[in-house]
Amino acid sequence: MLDSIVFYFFASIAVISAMLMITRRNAIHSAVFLITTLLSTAGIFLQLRAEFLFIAQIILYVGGIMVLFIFVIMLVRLDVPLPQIRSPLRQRIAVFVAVIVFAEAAYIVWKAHAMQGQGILIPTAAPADKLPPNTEDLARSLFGMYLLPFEIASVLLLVAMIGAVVMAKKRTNTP
Amino acid sequence: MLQGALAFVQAWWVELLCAVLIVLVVPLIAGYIVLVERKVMADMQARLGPMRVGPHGLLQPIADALKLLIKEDLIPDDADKFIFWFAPVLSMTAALTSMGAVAFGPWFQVARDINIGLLFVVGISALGPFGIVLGGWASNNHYSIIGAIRSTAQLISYETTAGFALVSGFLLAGTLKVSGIVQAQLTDQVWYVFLAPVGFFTYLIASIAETNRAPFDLPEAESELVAGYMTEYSGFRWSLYFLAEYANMIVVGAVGTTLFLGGWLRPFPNVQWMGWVDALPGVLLGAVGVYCVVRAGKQPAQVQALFMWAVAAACFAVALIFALAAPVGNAPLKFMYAGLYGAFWFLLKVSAYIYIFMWLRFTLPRFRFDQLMRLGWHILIPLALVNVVGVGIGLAIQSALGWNHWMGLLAMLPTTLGTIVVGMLLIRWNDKHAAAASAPIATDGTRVEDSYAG
Amino acid sequence: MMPIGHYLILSLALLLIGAAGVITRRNVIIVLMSIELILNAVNINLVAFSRYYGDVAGQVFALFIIADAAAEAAVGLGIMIAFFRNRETVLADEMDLLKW
Amino acid sequence: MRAGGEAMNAPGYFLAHIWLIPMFPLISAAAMLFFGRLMSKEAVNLFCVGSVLLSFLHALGAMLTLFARPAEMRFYQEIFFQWVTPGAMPTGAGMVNFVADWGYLLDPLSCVMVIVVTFVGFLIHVYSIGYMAHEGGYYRFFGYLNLFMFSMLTLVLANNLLLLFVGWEGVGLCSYLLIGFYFLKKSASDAGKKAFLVNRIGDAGFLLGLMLVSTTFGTVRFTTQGLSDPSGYSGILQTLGGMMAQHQFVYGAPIFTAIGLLLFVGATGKSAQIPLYVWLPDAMEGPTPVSALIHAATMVTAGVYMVARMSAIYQLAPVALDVIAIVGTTTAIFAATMAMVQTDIKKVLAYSTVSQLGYMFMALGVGAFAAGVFHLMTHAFFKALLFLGAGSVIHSLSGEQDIRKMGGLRYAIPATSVPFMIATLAIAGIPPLSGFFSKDEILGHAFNRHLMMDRYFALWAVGLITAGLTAFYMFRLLFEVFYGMSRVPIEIEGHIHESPKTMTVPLVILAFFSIVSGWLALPVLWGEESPFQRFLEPSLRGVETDTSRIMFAHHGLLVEVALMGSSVLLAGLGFYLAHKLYIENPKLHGQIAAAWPRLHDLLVHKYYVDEIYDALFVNRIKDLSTALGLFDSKFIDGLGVDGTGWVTLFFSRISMWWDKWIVDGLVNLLGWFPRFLSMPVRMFQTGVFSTYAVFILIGLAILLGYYGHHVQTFVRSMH
Repeated sequence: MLDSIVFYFFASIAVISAMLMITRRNAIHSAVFLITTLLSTAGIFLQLRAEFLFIAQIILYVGGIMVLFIFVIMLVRLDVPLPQIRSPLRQRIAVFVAVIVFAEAAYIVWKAHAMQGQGILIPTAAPADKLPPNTEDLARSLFGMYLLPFEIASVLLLVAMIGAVVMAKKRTNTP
Repeated sequence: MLQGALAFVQAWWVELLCAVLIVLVVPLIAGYIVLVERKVMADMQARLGPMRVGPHGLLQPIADALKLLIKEDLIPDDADKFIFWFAPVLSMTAALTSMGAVAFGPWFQVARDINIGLLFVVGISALGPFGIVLGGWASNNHYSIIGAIRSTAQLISYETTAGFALVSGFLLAGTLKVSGIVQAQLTDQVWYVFLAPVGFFTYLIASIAETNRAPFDLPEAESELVAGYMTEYSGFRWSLYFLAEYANMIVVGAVGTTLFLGGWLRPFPNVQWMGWVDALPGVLLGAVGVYCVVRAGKQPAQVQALFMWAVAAACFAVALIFALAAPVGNAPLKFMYAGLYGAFWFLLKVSAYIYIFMWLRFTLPRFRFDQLMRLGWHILIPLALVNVVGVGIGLAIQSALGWNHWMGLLAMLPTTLGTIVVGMLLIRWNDKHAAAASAPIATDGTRVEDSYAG
Repeated sequence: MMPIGHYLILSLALLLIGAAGVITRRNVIIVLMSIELILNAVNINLVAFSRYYGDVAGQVFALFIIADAAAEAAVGLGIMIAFFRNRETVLADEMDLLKW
Repeated sequence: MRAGGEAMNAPGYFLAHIWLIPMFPLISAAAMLFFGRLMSKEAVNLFCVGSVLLSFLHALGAMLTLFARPAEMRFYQEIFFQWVTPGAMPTGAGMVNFVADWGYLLDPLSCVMVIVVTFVGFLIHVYSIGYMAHEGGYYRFFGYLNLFMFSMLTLVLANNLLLLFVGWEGVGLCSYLLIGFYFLKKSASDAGKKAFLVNRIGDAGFLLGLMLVSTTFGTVRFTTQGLSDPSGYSGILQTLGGMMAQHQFVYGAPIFTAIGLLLFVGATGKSAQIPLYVWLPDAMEGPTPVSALIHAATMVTAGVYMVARMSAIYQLAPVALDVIAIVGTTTAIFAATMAMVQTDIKKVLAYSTVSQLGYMFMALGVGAFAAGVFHLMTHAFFKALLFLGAGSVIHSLSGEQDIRKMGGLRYAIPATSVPFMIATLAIAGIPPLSGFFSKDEILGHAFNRHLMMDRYFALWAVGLITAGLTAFYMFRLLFEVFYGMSRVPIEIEGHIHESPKTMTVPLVILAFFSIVSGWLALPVLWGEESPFQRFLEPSLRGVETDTSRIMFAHHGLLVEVALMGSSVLLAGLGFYLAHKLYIENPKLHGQIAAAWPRLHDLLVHKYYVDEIYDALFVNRIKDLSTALGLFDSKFIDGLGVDGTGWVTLFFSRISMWWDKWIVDGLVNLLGWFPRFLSMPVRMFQTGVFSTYAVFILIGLAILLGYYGHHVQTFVRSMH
């Protein structure tokens, strides 16, 4: 009951603001709507009892990446709406195909639910109070089984950082 | 439907109560912090400060609030209306929401069994910058934007430091849960400020910078940018920003207190003969109540007298709870007692923490932006990193030698000293290179600024 | 607890919106944002399944995806700034050289 | 005796870690030469000096461990890995598969060397801190110095001749590098090259000797003593013993003479004996600590060490020994006479070094190996001291080296002058300082051989005269520098300054040792065998045969005293002369020089040896190379290369035409087809990524459609 209310609340916010995000002409507005989308996604994570991901989403995505975006937008002076040369053909195709894909996938999901019995396994969630404490659980498998991927991810981040610095550096600064 | 709602309230009334309390009380507290600040400033400058409204200007905040509410609130023409409206709300919301996981007392907490505890506080308060940067951008004014970007750069830089400092605390506590952290300090019989002094120190500095307080108050540096990101704001929205700033101070203070100063524990919680300290809160509140009663009669305006009476009543009520909890030992009373008692010590520590802010603000001159950035990136962040490692090593030694609770101090001592030495070296190195890099275009922050100023 | 299909549909919707954004918008920053959105949709899927199967691995991978998104954003924006500095544009259609 | 030699032979830490002794300098040398540029001076000091100190301590420990054992067990040999294994080869000892291993041998002989090298080396490192403080390439200098330490230690610790040769070449290289340290100065770099080339000549001889040894004995390992189990290993000493036992060779067999002489050629190169001594005086171009360490104390004595090490063979080669003795003695007096007239402080010391080395070889030549090594040790101390003192003088005179521009310095720089004086007394052979004992040992043995065979009388006499000359030129130097009127140019006079502590303290320590180190031979005074000799004896014993022992007559105490008296007398005479000529009336020596201009010129120009060498060899080689160069440029380039080029050009013209019209034509035709065919496909490649995204999405749609249509079948397939 409560669960589904929370879910629909956040889901609707997410979808609506995502739509707004890709339709605003002003980049800053898009960014704001993306932020709301991400926040509501975080809410959905919380509703899925993934507290750590909830906070990670907020700290990393919203607190880090989006601030970066807004920074860049201001830096590159995109806060004035760009001249939108419409290319109607591509847009129509895009929307059309997107709708088709959505319909197909929705159909498949529905079908799967429909043939619940015969051979398709629809997982059902364990009750929330049975779950192990999320952070500890996550940490245990992150630093146990997935230690190597973790390290690789850290290396990836390092590389990305250096690369970003190098590329964003003013040529004039580099002798 | 209604049933559902009722059941909900039935199940969660404590949390709801706390939430309501926070939302109602925090603005009040913020207002009074302002008053205290003005008083402290006056004291340090050998003045009296606000004296007119209420005894010793005790009612000044109320008056200010009224003024702000009835003031005209104007929106510049070129401003981006939607975001201009949206930004302050965002800041305020972030500040208040992040209070949700702060534990004022044993049960005095909204999100009690949330598994990420302090991270919640830190993360949500990390949304504050949006309010600032968006507001600064929306009001379409160079001062605002420069202020906004400055503050954002500053916040991002110093949140890193704060995060590492917190990590050192988490390592010691072994949990993220707020109540768990406090319990850990109870069982270890020592506040973690003694185990990880460097961590506390770095967190203190970082938190000052995070709340844009002097000497790091570049975003609203009157001498450079009129009022930074708040330039175009007025009236209620302005007061929202204002509240958000002070709420943030409370939040960082609360985090620091919880992690390093033993949360709601009284000093020396494990020492029996210090028991007399328990009597302190009740007596203190009683005294305040008496004072209010005495002064209530002398108020010029009816409203003021009324307010004084209300305060007195509240104080007496709480004092009563304190007094009765011991003899009349029924469960709800003890429950309330525990919460209020914890809240008392907690708020005491937080206010001490905030007092340090004020002290520094009236003592130190303002930094230059590149100095700020260098302090953050060249000294604090490396120091915090080293500190995390040091604490880890210390813990390893501790567990290897099987030392528990306060004997951990012995294990921590060498690593702490090592960390301090590293800090010294960093500072020396930085001084050596500061002259070379002291050109105003020294950091990203300033480069952004220039790309606008130019 | 509602069936998992809801989450799938939600993430599908977000993904398609993101894709549409990538296709229709010419402003590279917004395209990057759309990509973030797509990654997010994936995260929802992963977390939902990890919840429903009671296996934390999904969340681990969601974490990795977040880290990846961070890296991607940093590099992408770096490239974009460099591009902007040299070409004075951020319109996707004008980035058709495939090399510099 | 303790029961069970096991406990006695347990190596203990220091012997077990003997490989550390050369390793420390090597490590820090590597650090210097790779990362030294990045290090601060303090770091460099810490690294280099520290490493040498460490290896000195280890060497000390090893020596003590060795002392703890009974005389016969004072061998420790460890083989780390087989280094050169060419396999079976025919040798004098039949088909053996030759093996040169990388191993270290610590016995009394190498022990003495290691101690001397590390100790003096350490002191000189400390000294260099002060001396090089204001020079460029600080880390480079120390890196080379440490590399030298490594090579020298490898040389003395080597357990076989081949490894010794590695060290031999290593020290040669380091000496080259360090002589040419100020490579911007032409004279310095030339001196470096000279040293290198001259040494090559010697090394050629050495290499031949080495090959001869390996083919004769089938092994180059000196001995198998000290190995944990000698079975399965062969050593020169043992093989030689076997051969002599079954009379494969006899005492004085020509093969021994050949080996001895060839190896000695190497020795003359490294240890600056006639005819290859010419490089050493020029080597003084290098920084003074280098001269002290390499060209006085350690490297130049490598030859002596090598001969002593091969004493087993030399004892069987009387002819070679005589040659060595003659060459050594000649060098001694020859160099001494040259030293008398040099005016460059370091040159004087250089020639005195040559002459002292001559002494050592004389000792070896008369078969008194122990005496030679003894003099090597004492000489290492006082000559290093002399050089360091000279360096300190130069340092305090800010670079002045000409003794005619010195004088009266003894009050200005006491901390330098006192040790310098001590060293002078020591080298001049004034009792009871070290030089006296060691020199007296040598002369004594020479005299004993003379008692056996008259032909050795000349050696002894010349040695005695040389002692007098030594005293003379050393005191001359002393007086010129430290006594009499100051002749220092006025502009330098102002800032004469005593050298820093890092330079003076080593001087004091060395002075102490140049006094006492001779007392190891004290019992000789009452006619006993010197303990030093007894200590060295096990490693110099050689092979037991009826004929091979070199006989020394035993003379009574009276004769001993007479000998000492004579040498002291001559030393005193030298002192008196020097005093008369340079203190009482300083003009006199000028007048004497004027009296015999010929002789003086001859001495000043060092007997024109360099000129002769130039005329005989150097210029001839130059001519040859110019001739070859002409041949190259004219004939080969002119006719061969250019002609070929011309022909090629002609043919290529033809083939170019063909390529252009026929081959390329076909290729273009081929290329044209695909371009025509690919026209439609290229439409998709807009380069705009959103177009690609559209295609991706369409693909997704198609896939999903397919899947959704056949979803039942998929489900069936799932189980």
